[in-house]
Formats: sequence, C-alpha cells, structure tokens
Amino acid sequence: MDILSLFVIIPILTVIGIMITKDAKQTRVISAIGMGLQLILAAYLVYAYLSARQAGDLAEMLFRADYVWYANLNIHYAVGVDGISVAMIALTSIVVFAGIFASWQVEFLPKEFFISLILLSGGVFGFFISLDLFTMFLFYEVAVIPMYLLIGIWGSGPKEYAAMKLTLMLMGGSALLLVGLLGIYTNSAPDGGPLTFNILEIAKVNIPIEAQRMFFPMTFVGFGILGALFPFHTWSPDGHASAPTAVSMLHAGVLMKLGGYGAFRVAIFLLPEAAHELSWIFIILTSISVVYGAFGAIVQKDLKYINAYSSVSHCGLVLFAVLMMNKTAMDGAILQMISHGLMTALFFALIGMIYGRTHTRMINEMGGLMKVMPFLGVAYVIAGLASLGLPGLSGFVAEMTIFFGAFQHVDVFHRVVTIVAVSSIVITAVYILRVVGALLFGPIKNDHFLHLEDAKWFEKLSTVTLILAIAAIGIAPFWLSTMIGDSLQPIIDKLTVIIP
Amino acid sequence: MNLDSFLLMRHEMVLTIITLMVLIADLSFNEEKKIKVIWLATALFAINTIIGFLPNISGNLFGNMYKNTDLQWTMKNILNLGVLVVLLQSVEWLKSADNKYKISEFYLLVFSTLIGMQFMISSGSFLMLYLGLELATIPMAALAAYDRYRHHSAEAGIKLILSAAMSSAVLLLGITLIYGTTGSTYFDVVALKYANIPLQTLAFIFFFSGMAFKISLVPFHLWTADVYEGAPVNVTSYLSVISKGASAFILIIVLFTVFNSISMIWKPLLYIISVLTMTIGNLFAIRQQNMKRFLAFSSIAQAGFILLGIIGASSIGMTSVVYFVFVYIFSNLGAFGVVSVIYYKTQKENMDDYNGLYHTNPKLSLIMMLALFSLAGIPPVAGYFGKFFLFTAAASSGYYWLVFIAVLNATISLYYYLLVVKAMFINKSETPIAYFKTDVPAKIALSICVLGIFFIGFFSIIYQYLESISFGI
Amino acid sequence: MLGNQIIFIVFSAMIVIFSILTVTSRRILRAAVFLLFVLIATSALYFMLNYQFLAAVQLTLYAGGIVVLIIFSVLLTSHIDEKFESPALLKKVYGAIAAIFGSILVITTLLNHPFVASTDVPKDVNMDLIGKSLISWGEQGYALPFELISILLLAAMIAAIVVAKKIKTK
Amino acid sequence: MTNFSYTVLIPLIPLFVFLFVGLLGHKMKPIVSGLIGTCGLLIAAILSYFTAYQYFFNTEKIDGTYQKILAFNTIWLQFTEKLHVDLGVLIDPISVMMLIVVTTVSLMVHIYSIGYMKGEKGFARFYAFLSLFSFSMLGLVLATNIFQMYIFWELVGVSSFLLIGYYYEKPSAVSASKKAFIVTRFADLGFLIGILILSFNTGTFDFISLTNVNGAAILTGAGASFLGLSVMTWSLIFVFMGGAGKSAMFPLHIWLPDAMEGPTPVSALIHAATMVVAGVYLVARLFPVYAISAPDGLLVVAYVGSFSSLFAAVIACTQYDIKRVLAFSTMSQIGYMMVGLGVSKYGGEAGLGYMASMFHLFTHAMFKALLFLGAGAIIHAVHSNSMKDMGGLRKYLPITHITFLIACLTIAGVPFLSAFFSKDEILTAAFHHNMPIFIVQMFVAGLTAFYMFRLYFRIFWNKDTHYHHTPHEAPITMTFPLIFLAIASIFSGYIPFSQFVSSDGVPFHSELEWTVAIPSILVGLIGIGIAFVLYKKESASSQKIAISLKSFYVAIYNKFYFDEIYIFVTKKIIFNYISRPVAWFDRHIVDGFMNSIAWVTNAVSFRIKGFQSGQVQQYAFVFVSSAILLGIFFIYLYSI
Amino acid sequence: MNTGIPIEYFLVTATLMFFAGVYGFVTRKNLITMLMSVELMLNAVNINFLVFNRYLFPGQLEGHFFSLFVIAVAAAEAAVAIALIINIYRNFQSIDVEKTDEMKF
Repeated sequence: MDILSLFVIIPILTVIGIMITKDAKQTRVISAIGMGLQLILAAYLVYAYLSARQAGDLAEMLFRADYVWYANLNIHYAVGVDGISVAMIALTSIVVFAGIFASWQVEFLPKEFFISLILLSGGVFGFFISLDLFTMFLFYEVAVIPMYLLIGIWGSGPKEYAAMKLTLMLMGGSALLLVGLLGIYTNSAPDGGPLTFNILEIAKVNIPIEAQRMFFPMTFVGFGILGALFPFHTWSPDGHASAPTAVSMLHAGVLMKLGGYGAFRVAIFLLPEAAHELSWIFIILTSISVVYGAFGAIVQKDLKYINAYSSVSHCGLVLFAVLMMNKTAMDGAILQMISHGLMTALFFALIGMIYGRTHTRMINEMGGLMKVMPFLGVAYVIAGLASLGLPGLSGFVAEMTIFFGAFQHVDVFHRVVTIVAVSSIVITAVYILRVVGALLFGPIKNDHFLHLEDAKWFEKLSTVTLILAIAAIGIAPFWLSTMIGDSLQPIIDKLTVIIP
Repeated sequence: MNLDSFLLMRHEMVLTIITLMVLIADLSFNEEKKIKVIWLATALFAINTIIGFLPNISGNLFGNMYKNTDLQWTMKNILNLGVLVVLLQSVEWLKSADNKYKISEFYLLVFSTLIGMQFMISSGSFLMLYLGLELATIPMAALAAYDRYRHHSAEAGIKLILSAAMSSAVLLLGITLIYGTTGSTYFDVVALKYANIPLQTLAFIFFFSGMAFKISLVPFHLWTADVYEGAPVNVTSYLSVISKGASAFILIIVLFTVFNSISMIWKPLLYIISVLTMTIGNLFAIRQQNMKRFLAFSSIAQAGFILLGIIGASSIGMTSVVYFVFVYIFSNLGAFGVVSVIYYKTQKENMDDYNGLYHTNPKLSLIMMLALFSLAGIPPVAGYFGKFFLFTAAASSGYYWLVFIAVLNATISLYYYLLVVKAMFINKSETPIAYFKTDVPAKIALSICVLGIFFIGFFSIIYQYLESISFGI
Repeated sequence: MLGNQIIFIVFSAMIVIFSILTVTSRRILRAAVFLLFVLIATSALYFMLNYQFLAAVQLTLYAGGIVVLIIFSVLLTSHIDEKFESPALLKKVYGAIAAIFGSILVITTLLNHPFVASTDVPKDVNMDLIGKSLISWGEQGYALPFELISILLLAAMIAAIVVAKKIKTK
Repeated sequence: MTNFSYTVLIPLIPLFVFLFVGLLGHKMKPIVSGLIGTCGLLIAAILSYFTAYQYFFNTEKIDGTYQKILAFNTIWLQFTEKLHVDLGVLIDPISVMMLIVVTTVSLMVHIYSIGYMKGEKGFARFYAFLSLFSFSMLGLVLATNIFQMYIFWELVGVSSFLLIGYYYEKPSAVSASKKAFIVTRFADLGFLIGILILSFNTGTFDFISLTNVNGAAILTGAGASFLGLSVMTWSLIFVFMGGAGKSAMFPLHIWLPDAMEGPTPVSALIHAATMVVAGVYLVARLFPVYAISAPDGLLVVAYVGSFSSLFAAVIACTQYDIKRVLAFSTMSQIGYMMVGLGVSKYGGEAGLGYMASMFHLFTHAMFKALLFLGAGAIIHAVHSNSMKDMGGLRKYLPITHITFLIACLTIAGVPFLSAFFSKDEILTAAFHHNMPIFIVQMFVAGLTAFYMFRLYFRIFWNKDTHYHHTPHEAPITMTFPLIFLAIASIFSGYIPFSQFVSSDGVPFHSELEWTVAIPSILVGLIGIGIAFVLYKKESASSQKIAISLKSFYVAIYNKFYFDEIYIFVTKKIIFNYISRPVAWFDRHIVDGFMNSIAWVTNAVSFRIKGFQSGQVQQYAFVFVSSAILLGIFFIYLYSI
Repeated sequence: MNTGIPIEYFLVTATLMFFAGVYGFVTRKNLITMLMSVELMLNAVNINFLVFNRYLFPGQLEGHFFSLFVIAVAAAEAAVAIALIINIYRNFQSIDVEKTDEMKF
C-alpha cells in the first residue's frame, strides 16, 4: 500500500466507521479522528516529501504508485505527488479538519452529513493525488456530487435551487472537461502507439496543434467553471450562500481549487502551445473576474454573498496567474490557491458561527459584534486582513508573487491586465473593511445580540487551525514557495521550449 | 446434433426445456399449489442462468442460421442475469390476488420472449432475426396487458402490439428489399453484397427503423412511454432493460457484420438519431411525475448513449455498448425494483409520493439514489464507467461534438434524476410513505443490483473480458 | 404471355383497389370482406408465380383463418351495420402524405434499381422439397425457424389466453 | 567594522510584546500590559541609541562616507532569479536617525498612555497595537529593500487602521479608520505599481544596489519613455504616490484629519511623528535614484509638497478641533519636508535640501509629538476637542501650558529653537534652487505661526470658560513625556545634522544663511502678532474677518469640500455607478442567462409535449414519415 | 421471365398495397381495421419476397420460406392482437383507437 492511496482509503474507512456509529456524538468523534489522522498523514507527507527532495530525489513526481486498471484503454490508477499536490493536499486536510469542527453541532441527520462531507473530501484528495486523467476526472465528479445533498439537505435559504444550479453548472463544466480530456487522450499518441491517460506520459508527447486548439478551451473552461471563471461563476454566490458552513468552507476552500489545479496541471501542462496562443482570451476573462468579483462584492449585504464574490475575484486571480505561464506567476497561483483556500474557509467558518448565533447574515442587521464575541470578531478581522493582502498573512505573499510574475511579461497587453488585476487590492480593501465595519464595529443594533456567547472550544479549534496555517504561510512562505517552484520546473521547461 | 451442438445452443435449449417444465407443472398443479410455480420457475431459471455461464463453445449451426460466439454467449448471460433479477422482483406482485390464476403464464411468456431474444442475438439470418424479434414482441404485448382490468395496462398492451406489428411490417419491407438486392437472408452472404446503392440504403433504413423501434430511438420511440407507464412495473423493467438490451446487442452485431460496408450511411444516421434520442428523451423526462413514465423517458435517453458506442464502429465501441448495457441492467433494475416495491406496497408511483422517503425508508431511498446516480453516470458507481467508455469510444473515432452533446445531455439527465433524489431526501411531506418491510426476493434482487452498481466499475476484468471478445469493423 | 399479362393486370388492379377500399370503407364488415378479396387476389398472384403451396397456405391460413378471426372479433365488438364516421380530415391528410410520399420513395427507388432477372433454372417447388427443407438443418434448411415458430405459436396462444380468458370468480 | 546584527532585535522586541500582550493581554491586569509594552520599547530605544552611537562615532567612514551596512539579511521569498524579497536590517544615517525618532517618540507615547488611557476598556489591546505599530515602523525604517519597505508599509497602515478604530463602538472612529486604510491603500496601489515597474527595469529591490550611484540601476535604469517621461520617472512617480498617501500629501490627505478619531497618543505617535513621515523617508531612501534618474519625479515631489503645505496651512487657520488643526499642521510640515527633498540635488552642498528635510523630520517629530501629547493633556482635562470649549487654561495646566508654548514657538520658527534651524535650511535650499516654491514656503511659514498661535491663545488665554469640573494637571506619566519632548524640541536643533546625514553620505558643513533666516523670522513674528491681536483676548474681530471672507472662508472651513468630493466618488461613482450595476449585471444578465438556459429547456419540454399525444396512429405516422424522411435524406440529399 | 410480366409491376403493386396499409393504419379509428391494415402490409411484403425469389433468385427458396413464416407470424400476431382488442373492448366498451389515450405527454 502506497502512502498516497491512504488519502483516499482513510476517508472511505471513516465513512464506514460513521455508518456503524449509533449517535451523533460518536459520529462526530469518528469523523474528527478520521480527519485528524488525515491531517497527520498530510503533515507526514509534507515531511516525507521535503526530506526526499533533500535527499536528492529529482523525480518529477514522488511516491508514485501505478496499478493497471483498464489495460486495453490504458487506464491506470496512477498516483504521485509533486510539491504542488503536496501543498494542495495539506491545504485540503487542514480545511477538512477545520470543517469537521465547524460543523460539530449539525443536528439534522448528522451521520449522513458527515458521510457526505467526508466522501467529498475523499474525492478532493483523490483528485490531487491522481496522475491519470481518468481517475482524476472520476475523483473530480465524486467531489462534486455530494455537494448537492449537502446543500440541498442541510443548506439554508433557496437551497434546492442553489444546489441544483451548482450541481448542474459544475456538471456542465465537466461536460466540456470530459470532451477535453478525451480529446487529449485520443491525441496522446500522434506517432502511433498506445493512447494514454497518464499526465506524465502525455506531457512527453507533442499533441498536434489543431487538437490543442480545440481541446484547450474546453479543458480550461471546464476547469474554469469550477474555478469561478467569469461568466460561468454564478453558481458560486448562490451555492455558497445556501450551503451549510462546512460545505461552504470545503467548496470555496478546496473544491474551487480543483479548478485552478486542473487548469494548470491539465490544460496548461498538456496543451501548452494552444494555451500560449489562446491565453489572451482567458486572461481578459480572468482579469474581468478579478475586478468584477471585487466590485460585485462591494454592494452585497449577505455575508456569504460577499465572500462568494470575493472568491470569484480571488479565484480569478488564480486562473489569471496560471495563464501567465511563467514560473513566478504560477508559483503565485498555487500560493494563492492555498492562501485563498485557507482564508475563505476561515471566513465561511466564521460566518457560519456568527449565523448560528445571530440567525442572520445580513450585515445591515448586525453591528458591534466585536464587543459580544471578541474571539470571533478578531478572527474575522484576521480573515479580512488576510483577504485584503496584509503582509504576514498568506494572501499577501500569493498576490505579490502573482503580480510580480505577471509583470515579467514585457508586452503592453500583459502589463495592462496586470495593473488591472493589481487594482483589485484596493477594491478588496473597500469591501472587506465595509463588512468588518458594519459587522463587528459600531454600536450593537439588536439587543438580543448582547446575550450571545463567544466561540465554543470546537469552534475555536477550527478557527485557530486555519489562522495558524494562514499566518504560517504569511510569515514563512519561502519553503512553500520553493517547494512549489521546484515542482513547477518541468512545466517551465516545457513552456520554454514552446515559447521563445 | 451432438453434445457439442447442444452446448452450443444451450441457452435456448435449456430455456425451452424449463419453459415446458413450467407449462407441465402448471397443468399438473392444482389451484392451491399453483403458487409454487413461482419458486419452481425462479429456481429453474436460476439454474438456467448458472448453466449459461458454463464455458462456451463457439460455432455455427443450421447452415449459419444460428451463430454462437463468446460475444453472443456473453450477451445472453447478461440478459439471463437481468431476467433473474426481474423474476425475483416480480415475486411479490405475482403473489397478489389479481394474479392468482395466471402465475405460470407470466413465466411462460417471459421465458418465451427471452428465448426469442436469445435466438435473435444468435441469429445468422434475417429470418431468424425476424422470428426472434417477433417472439420477443408478441407475448410481450400480453405481458404489458397483464393487469388486464387496469385501463392503463390494457391500453399499453394494444399500443404495443399495434405499434410493434406496424414496425415489424416496415422492418420486413426492409428485409424483402435486402433479400431482393442480395438474394439472400443469410448475414454472411448479405454482408458480401451490400453497397451504398439507393435501394439497399432504403432497405437498410427500413430495417433500421424496425430495430430502432425496439430500442426506442427517437423518432421511433413514441410507444415507449405509454407502454412503460401502462404495463405492470416488473414488465416495464423487463421491457426497458432486457428487451432493449437484446435489441441493442443484435443491432450492433448486424451493423458491424452485415452492414459494415455502408457504415458511411449509418454513422451519420446514428449521429442524428443519437442526438435526437438523447435530447428528446431528456426533454420529456424533465417534466414527468409518474415514476414509470419518468424512467421510460430516461431509458429512451439512455438508448441514445448506446448509439455513441456503436457509432465509433470500433471494438472499443462494441465493448462499451455491451458493458454499458450490462451496467444499465443493474442500474435500471435497481430503480425499477424500488419503484415496484413501493408500488405494490402502497400503490403509489408518483414522484410527489416519494417526498420524505428517506426518513421512513432510508435503504430503499439509498438504493434508488445509487441507481439513479448510476444512470446519470456519476462516479464511483458503475454507470460512470459505462458512460465514460461510450464517450471514449465515440471520441476515439473523432466524434467530439457528439460526445459533447451527449455529456450535456447527461447533465440534463442528472437534473431530473436529482429531482427524484430531491424528493426523497430533501422535500418534506406531511404524509410520507410509511415504513414497510421489503420482501425477501425483492431484497435479494435489489442487493444484486447494488452489488452490480458498486462493483462492476471497479473490477476491470469484466471490461477486459468484453474487450477480448468484441470486434469492430 | 398476353393472357398472363391480362390476368396479372386484373389481379393487381383488384389488389390495389380492394386494398384502398379496405382502408377506406366505412362499414367494418365490408372492409373485412374487401380484405378477403385482396388476400384471394394475392394468392392468385402466387399461383401465377408458380408457388402453389404458398398460394394454398395464403388461402387457408390468411383468407380462411385470419379473416374469419377478424370477422368474429368484429362481430364480438361492433354492430354489423355500424357505419363509421369518416376519420378526421387532418388524419386523412397525414395518412395520405405518409402513404403517397412513402410509395413514391419506394417505387422510384425500386424502379431505378437495375434488377437483373436470373437465368437460373428455377427450382421446382414441390411439396417434397418444401417438407424436406422444413426439417433439414443444413444450408437452406429451415428446421430451426420451424421450431422457433412453434414456440412462437405456443407463446402467442398462451398470450392470447392470458389476456382473454375470464377468471372464475368464486 | 562594528557588528550590528543585534539591531534585528530592535523591531523584534516590539513584535514579541505585541504577540505576548495581544494573546494574553486580556488575562493580565491592564497596568501590567502597559508596563510590558513600555519596557519593551525602552529596550528598543536603548538599543537604538546605542546603535546611533556606534554608527556615527565608532564606525569607520570609508572615503569620508557613511557606509550603508547590511546588518542582517535573509531571503524571504524568491520571485524570479533576480527578484527576491529579503528581510533584513539596513543601517545607514537616515535609518539610524529614524530609529532614534521612532523609538523616542514611541517610548514617550508609551509612557504617556499609561496615564492617558487609564481605565479604558481594552487597555491591553491598545498596548498590543502600539507595539505592533512600533514593530512595523521599525521594520519599515530598517528595510533593506523596497519590497520589505512595502511589507512594513502595509503593516504600518493596518496598525494605523486598528489604532484609529480603537474606539470601535464609535461609528465616526470606524469610518475614519476605514477611510484612512482605503485611501492609503489606494496610494499603496501606486506604490506597488511603482515597485513593479522599478523592479522590472532595474532587476532588483535592494536599496543598496538601487541607490548605488555607479550601479546598474541608476546607470541603465532610465528605460524607454512613455508619454514623455522615462519609465524610471513613471515608476518613481508611482512610488511617490504611495509616499504621498502615507504622508497625507494633497490630494491623498483626506484621511489624516479624520484619523484624529483615534486616541490622542496614537495621533501623536502615528499621525504626527512617525508614520506620516514614512513618505518622506521613502523618497529620501530612493533619493539618489530620484535625483539622478528622474529629476522630473523629484520636481513632482517638490510641487506636491509645496502645494500641500500651503493648502493645509490655509485650512488649519479655520479649524476649531484642536487635533485637526494639528493634523493640518502636520500635513503642512510634511509638505515642507517634501519640498526640502524636492529642491535638493544629489551630492555635497547641493544636497542641502535633503539634509534639511531629514533634519526637519527629526525636529518635527519632537515638537509635533509634544504638541499632540499636550493637546492630549488638554483634552484629558477638558473632555472636548473643540477650542470653542476652551480658554484660559494656563491657570489650570501649568506644565502643559509651558511645554505647549515651547512647541508653538518651535513650529513658528522662533530663532534658536530646533525648527528654526531645520526650516531655515529647507527655505535656503528652496531659495537656491526654486524661487517660486521659496516664496510659497515663506508664506506658509507665516501662516504656520499664525494658526499655531491662534490655537495657543484660544486654548490658554482668551475668555475664561466655565468648566463643569475644574480641569487639573495631568499625572506624572503624562507630564514627563511633555517635559522630555519640550527639552528635545528646544535643543535638537543644535545637532550638527549635516555632519551625520547627507544625500551622498559625505558629511558637509552648513551654516545658517541669514538672508533667508531674517525674513523667515519676521514672517513668523508677523504671524504670531496677528494671532496675538485676534485671539489673545476674546474679540469679535476674528469673526468679522471670517465673515468678510465669506464663501472663501466657508470653503476653507470645509476643507475645500474634499471630503465631499471623495464621498461623491466613493459612494456615488464606485458604489452606485459601478458596483451596483456590476451586481445587477451579475444577478440578472450573467446569472439570468444561466437561469434562462434552464428555463428554456423547461419551456421547450412543455411545448413539445403534444408530440407524445397518446394516439397510436400519430405514433405510427411519425414512425413511417421519419423512416421515409431518413430514406429521402440519405438516398437523395446526403452525399458522402 | 416466363410470365412475361416485368418484375417492377409486381413490386409496384406490392408497394401500393403496403402503403395503403400504412394509410389505413394511420387513419382508421377502429382497432380491428388497424389490424387489417397491418395484415395488408404484411401481405405486400410477402408478395415482394415471392416475386424476388421467383424472378431474381429462382435457384433457392429463401423468399418462399420467409413468406411462409411471415404468414405464420401474422396469424400469431393477429390472434394476440385480437385478444388484446377484446380486452380493450371489455375495459373501454369501445375499440376506438382515439379513446385509448389515457396515457400521454
């Protein structure tokens, strides 16, 4: 048994464990244990990865395991990780761990809730470890579907509508994606020989440019929809607004990263020429995303909508950076994914906790919460500051890396869109401060808020986990950045051959 | 005739024998004992299924009129498995007071239609194909009208027999023209003499229309929904799964072996039909309230996906079609199984009636959800693999846009499958279906389906085996 | 040869005319009778083609069996002198369109096809040959279809009984 | 060479204090957290003084030049091969000078706050934030590279935000903090863009290589021109935009008056003495680049500084809120510093302006902190910010009165107090290099004297207001800093600044130029005189003047309506004309499109239901006609 | 051919008969007449088989036997169909095809 498969097996075992539990308490404990193990495993993976690199292991992917699955289609169950996947896995395990604690108090069908949640996380883990497009896509869909139930059953507001919309739009995206992947597959052996789904194998061949031109947009948009690419992002506000806390966390925190990761690992890596040719279209779209999401967030009144639009903006930045196709920007893209994952998860966790107390998410109905719940207030401010890119927290590192990377292009077009993207930092500040001001500061508007309690232990645990991670990246980004940067090298090598 | 020949066509022979045994049993049992026919027939059929799985001998009999290869052997076994599940699901229904006097008839009719299908699959000439087809159709009408005092059932019966009669007339017209232009009804001979000349194309199109009727491809599908809705649930599941699967099997064999020389005609034809089928099926399914009708339209849409595998005309395509049907049998029978269990317990078959089902009958809801997800092609259940391979087959022949349309349609289909899931899991109901115990045979049947849905995808051996016996043009 | 042609023209005209009458007559029993005429004329064509056995089968089974069955069922379900109302115009138009375009398509395609009449020595279709063919299982043997049709007939019988039989109510 | 690596502790100590007090503060007695904070700063201050001593007196100059010493450096983040962000400590004359300023003022504020903030809720929080600010400011000052500076720049901004919004239950404080942050953030956008361009062109963030006169950055950095200015100039103008935002230069000044919503010690520390001069410091840091590669950029600095100083001085004459008067005065004085830089040239005597600017920065820190702390003491006693509620306070607050007077005299440029020297040197530099600016600055000097003494007389003389409870002198923790800073204000002018700070690091000798000094003294005295006449006693004449100026006065009083313009831009344009339409567009067009796909599907599904009519004959018709159509199509129409 | 009649004549007759059946199937309201239309169609097909067999491929009897089986199937089909029609009659008291449309859309 290879170490990577454990990331899929542990969730499955946890689900089985939950199935045999008797009451909500046991369910929670089992989930926490399972995901705690997962977190430890992820930490170990990071350690193992770094020490393997230290020891001079230069392979593109480490801890590889490869089992033939469907021999005649050359489908394998192939796993392996590089620094990027390791980082994403670490992110996921942190967010899931925090998510479990953030949903500690789910009362309605707790068993089913945790099962779905953990299944979802299993899908995400599987996605990140996959080296085979087939299994990658499989895990991708596994991750999307439990979302429907999670939002539909445990959500709030127009949950059925939101759940359906989210599911269908993401599935629509995966329609494009599937065609793209099949296109890559069928063109993976232009010189004859067996077709393959294996990313590393495909990366070695040059897919004919005509095919690339056709399948790059499909693949990119397919992943882009999950990454909230304008104008396919509208599932995100509704979906996030209706989803229960942990689901919003996981979805915005991790699932949307599947989009960015996929766009990078599949669309750019495997179809570099077309990516280079067509990137301008998507650069325009993503830079619109960045600014548009931020502007959209300014006028929202619902906390979750604000955050959803902010995610559109931040995830837009991820795709934007990926499309810049140089090492720095891509490095930034990955950092931004992790950073956004953590901070948006923190945001949603906090929003959930606040909502659980105030029973409203409308900022104009709240105010002065800092006084009643200082812990949550401070955490919210930290999340906000991370979101607007305060140095010392993760957002800053990521955004700066992206901006400096994007600015390395000498032509006017790239420069202008970079500056457009950069300007989002001001707009972000506007909406973040607006929320923080309206929500936490000022006088308390509603008397019954005076009796609200501050965070409970599990909420604190959830919050602190995320804050620590955010701060850790913000303060010491170099190891992460180096880890990612080294792993980007194969892509960069490939790109430098193509792009003069 | 020798032992080898017997083994060669044992599916049909054994089935004929047990049909006769059931008939004899029916005649010799007195009225009180007749209920035992259920167990006898089910047991016999189970044995038949097992016998079917014994190692195969390939070969031709009756001057190439009957062909048996590993592929056909597999197809028949798949059908047997499906029928076994259907039989298990039907037990409760047959025990009901209405059916007291016609228990064995049900088995006789099911078995004889199955014989027809198996001969059809094994046919080596259009004559056998036609006879098999009719044998699979005519008694089916009686099955559809089995609850003859229900208006819907009676209507289903007449709609099926009349539509089928007309479609087989058109099919026959096609066959005559084939015969007229080639001088033979034997597949091997026809295949040699077929070309893209107008009359032969016309002949092919008439023939195809008749086959499309059986698989319910748009625009030859219109009977499907009415008949599926009217027929008793178990008959519907039999129709929608076994009958459709068998027709799809023979269609792909005929297209690949007999009409391979005019693939430039039937590929675009299938392209059009496939797009139409998926789209129309889905559009109609969206607004259905009756579960049977709903599944009928969904199964029409599924038929459109099957064409994706055929259209590639490769051995991957054939593999994926057989594989898909195999998976589809479990998925659809799972769904129909739940519908039938609920129907016979509560007489409810509307989607609204399913509101809040999860809270009273969680297991049934879960099975239903799994089955629907499998139909929708959601991983990790088997339906995903089925669809994926179909798409791969079409894509490897370059039909990317078709795949795209298909995947979009899969998304639409997901929408309406999710409506059912929503009803069961999310919607609240004042009067949900109360908790009840499912009877044992149905439980076994559902368990088989769940196992199938869960594990077929994971064990690539099945696909590998199918690949080894498949062929392309 | 001329005689042949005249006979052919008479019978084929009968076929076509009575076919049309069968599907347009507004009295059901008349329609059944017209159908009978069509079937008889058809069997006459079979005679012309030298397929006596089949002509006989056509007369006995089709004309004698099926038509009688139909007439019986007509008697069971309708009044003999019942006159239908004429079908809706729209339906007629649809039917006509389907029929006309269909026949045009098929006929033009048929006429454009260069049928090459065979110069083979025609096989003598005698009862002996037919009987042997039906039980032989080699090339051009029909034992298997013969068995299959027997199952079919059995199944059809059961099917008909299941649907039609009255249940004894105690 | 002396080892300076211990200097890394100077910023780190406040950081630890921040973490310690921030995390555990609510568990301690308030006073404990205050003491911890103060002690932390005390250590930092001692280290700073030690560093200054070491640097200026115990380190060898090479070629008579003060060296830039990289006391500590570590790579923090690698962007590209060339571009990497380092964190470290750069020791050079101006950073050492700033160390002194920051730690001194900060220490005084820490001590002062023990008295001032006594009894406030969130005392520990206050100290935590103060420490955070000190950390950030020190980090900024010691930055080895422009990106590190940007990092701490942002941190300073956020500390300022937190401290302005200290009274978070007060809506005005919240909106002031928000405004401060957003406006400076906007300016920082310029800074960031400037860094982007600068770093791309020069391939480095590092100050040492950037400002190396013979280095690649300066020699080859000019780059292509864009809209008539070289890329280097553009980048430096953008960088200056950041500086202008932080230093409240026109038109990015609007946050500063509102920032007075924060506790007064904070205003003293951040919005008078230290943070707001960061812009000046930034320009000074990059001075060689400005002076050599982008003289046009430097000109922009000069004009912006000059205009701001005039603009602010005019407004200051009309304000009643004492802290706002001081805020505008700060803005005006920073304008002076900018002018000093702007009119300077690189190297030797020509670099007088540079030296003067730094000198003024130093003295200004002392007397402005003193002014604010004094104002704090007054507010503490009167519980009001408005000078309308004050008058005759000299009797009640003797120590405050004296120290405040000293500060006023200093800022007015009365001879032999510190600002006299520093201001005169700026004026001299302007006199030599840019006559129009010199004239403006001269006028501003007069205005400064006027409004400061307006303030002074209104507070301590004028009518004897009736107070609800008798104002009393502040406790020793508050008066001690006043006295200390008063002494500093008097004597800091005697530091031979040109010996320590110069544009090229080479000490030079500067003397008072009486041709400039005498007019400036006179102008100052005139200003004081007018203020004396108008405000020494309660009189109506000031009102009359105000009325006679009428709309002009109103415009000034309303700060030339700049707040309104900003509100118009933010609320109306951004909120109503961009964001709302964007949100609407998103909900109705983009999302509407997605929903309409679903809607159309459903509608089509409903429309075509007649296709499935339940009539077998229709089915048959469809069947046959489809077969026929397919036949026609494939036989006659479709060709391969 | 020995009959002296071109093969096309037969084929045209058969085709007309077939489509007359189609017309009947689509227009007749009575289920039994619809069944009769089907019989017409099957009969037309039979003619085709025999004509092809006799004119083009007289050397074997495939068409002949095919039509023989078609007749048998037609009989079986008719039997079942009539049973069903009678069943409909029992249920609906009518054998009007337009009335058997309880299930639609």
